[in-house]
Amino acid sequence: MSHMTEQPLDLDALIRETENETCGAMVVFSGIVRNHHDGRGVTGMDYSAYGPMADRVLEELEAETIERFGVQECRIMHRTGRLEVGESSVLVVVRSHHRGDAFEAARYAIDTLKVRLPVWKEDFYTDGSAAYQDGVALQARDTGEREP
Amino acid sequence: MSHMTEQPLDLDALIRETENETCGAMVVFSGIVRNHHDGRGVTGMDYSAYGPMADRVLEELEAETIERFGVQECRIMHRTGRLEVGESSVLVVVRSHHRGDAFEAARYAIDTLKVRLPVWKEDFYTDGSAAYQDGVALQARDTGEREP
Amino acid sequence: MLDVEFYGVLRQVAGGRSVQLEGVEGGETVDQVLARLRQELPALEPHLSRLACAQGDRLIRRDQVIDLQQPLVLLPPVSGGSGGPDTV
Amino acid sequence: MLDVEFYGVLRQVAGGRSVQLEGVEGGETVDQVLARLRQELPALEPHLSRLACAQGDRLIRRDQVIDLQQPLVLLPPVSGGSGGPDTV
Repeated sequence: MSHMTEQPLDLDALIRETENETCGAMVVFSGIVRNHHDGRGVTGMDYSAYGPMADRVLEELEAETIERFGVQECRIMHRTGRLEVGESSVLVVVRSHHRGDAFEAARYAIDTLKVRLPVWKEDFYTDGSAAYQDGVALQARDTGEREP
Repeated sequence: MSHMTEQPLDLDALIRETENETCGAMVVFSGIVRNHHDGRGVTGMDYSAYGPMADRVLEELEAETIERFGVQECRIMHRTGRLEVGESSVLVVVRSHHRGDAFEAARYAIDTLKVRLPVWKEDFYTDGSAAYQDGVALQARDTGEREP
Repeated sequence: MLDVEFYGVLRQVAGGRSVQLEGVEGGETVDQVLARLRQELPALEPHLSRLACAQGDRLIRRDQVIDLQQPLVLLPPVSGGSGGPDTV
Repeated sequence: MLDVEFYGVLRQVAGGRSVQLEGVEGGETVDQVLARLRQELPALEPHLSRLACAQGDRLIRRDQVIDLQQPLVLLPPVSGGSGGPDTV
């Protein structure tokens, strides 16, 4: 299963992929390009990724989220390329027996994605300028670094 | 806008209704009929509601959630009638500038719904029997009671 | 005369969706009406402590006076969403 | 010779997607390679403290030895999802 795509994200597809009759709760998080950043008008964004690592990071984050919160399903997809305001850049879908676990797991997945996933975004502003957003220094999962 | 329906819940419709270009985060909660309850196999459920009050409770809960968490959008729909395993009985959609608020608001909305919404469910078990699930005593919003 | 409506498990307990309660007078409180109802339908007894009462689209407290023009609605513990109350 | 690849804002800083670094020898660590790179591209200096390094699909630490067979990838602070790092 892919985790990075240049195509518009398909929530219905992720919902179908994660169907599980034992689960009473589903929580979805969608990160969406908004029309402002730091007080400036935004017309769109370009997301770039370091592909070989990005896919592995999301696959491992899905498995880690399932194990850590005891949830049944976790799927994460992130989009790259040019996105317009209102388009979704990332989707997290979690299913579990209990709703508390589903909320906590989805929150953990998106919070962790933001410090582990090698993705960068360049804002396009309404005044015609563009700039890379600053971010947070990339963090490895404890076990994620190559052994010396 | 209606909040109670006998038709299958339409997540795409709620997502469209809540579109808001200022929002960078959307959180969805879906409550789904699962195939077990208290260790017994479940084949479906029948949801019944006290309609006049249920619609008002959800409308007020949307407004309260928006105000309390400072989020931009909150939509809640609950289904009634006979549902099969895997079908959604309730949807909560929240949109906000920041993801933390969206998660907290969605969690509050579903937690509060479960103590304020006059809805009951009857489980149908794989052995052919049926029983109303016990629940929690209905709570009024502080301001929700008729003045004497 | 007052219409009393039942929801959820109370329909099984009462054996129907509603009853007509004779003899209720203007000025009676919810508590007083429930006391009459307990005599008519003793099977309701174990449910009385955990049920909520409504008229129209609002809950009413036990010490409030009944409006004879609209039904008194008895609402047992609720279970919206999915799963049990502490789960989903 | 070692290929060094840039991502995000580093592409603007370095003026391209990659450079070829001459003279790198077997056994050198990431730190040693970054010191060579700083001499070639002084504009990278303010970014060096906050960037992460990878080879293949794994991050590597500054004290690890470079594999000369694959590019060294320089990854500036990340901003996945939407909004800023503390928001969305």
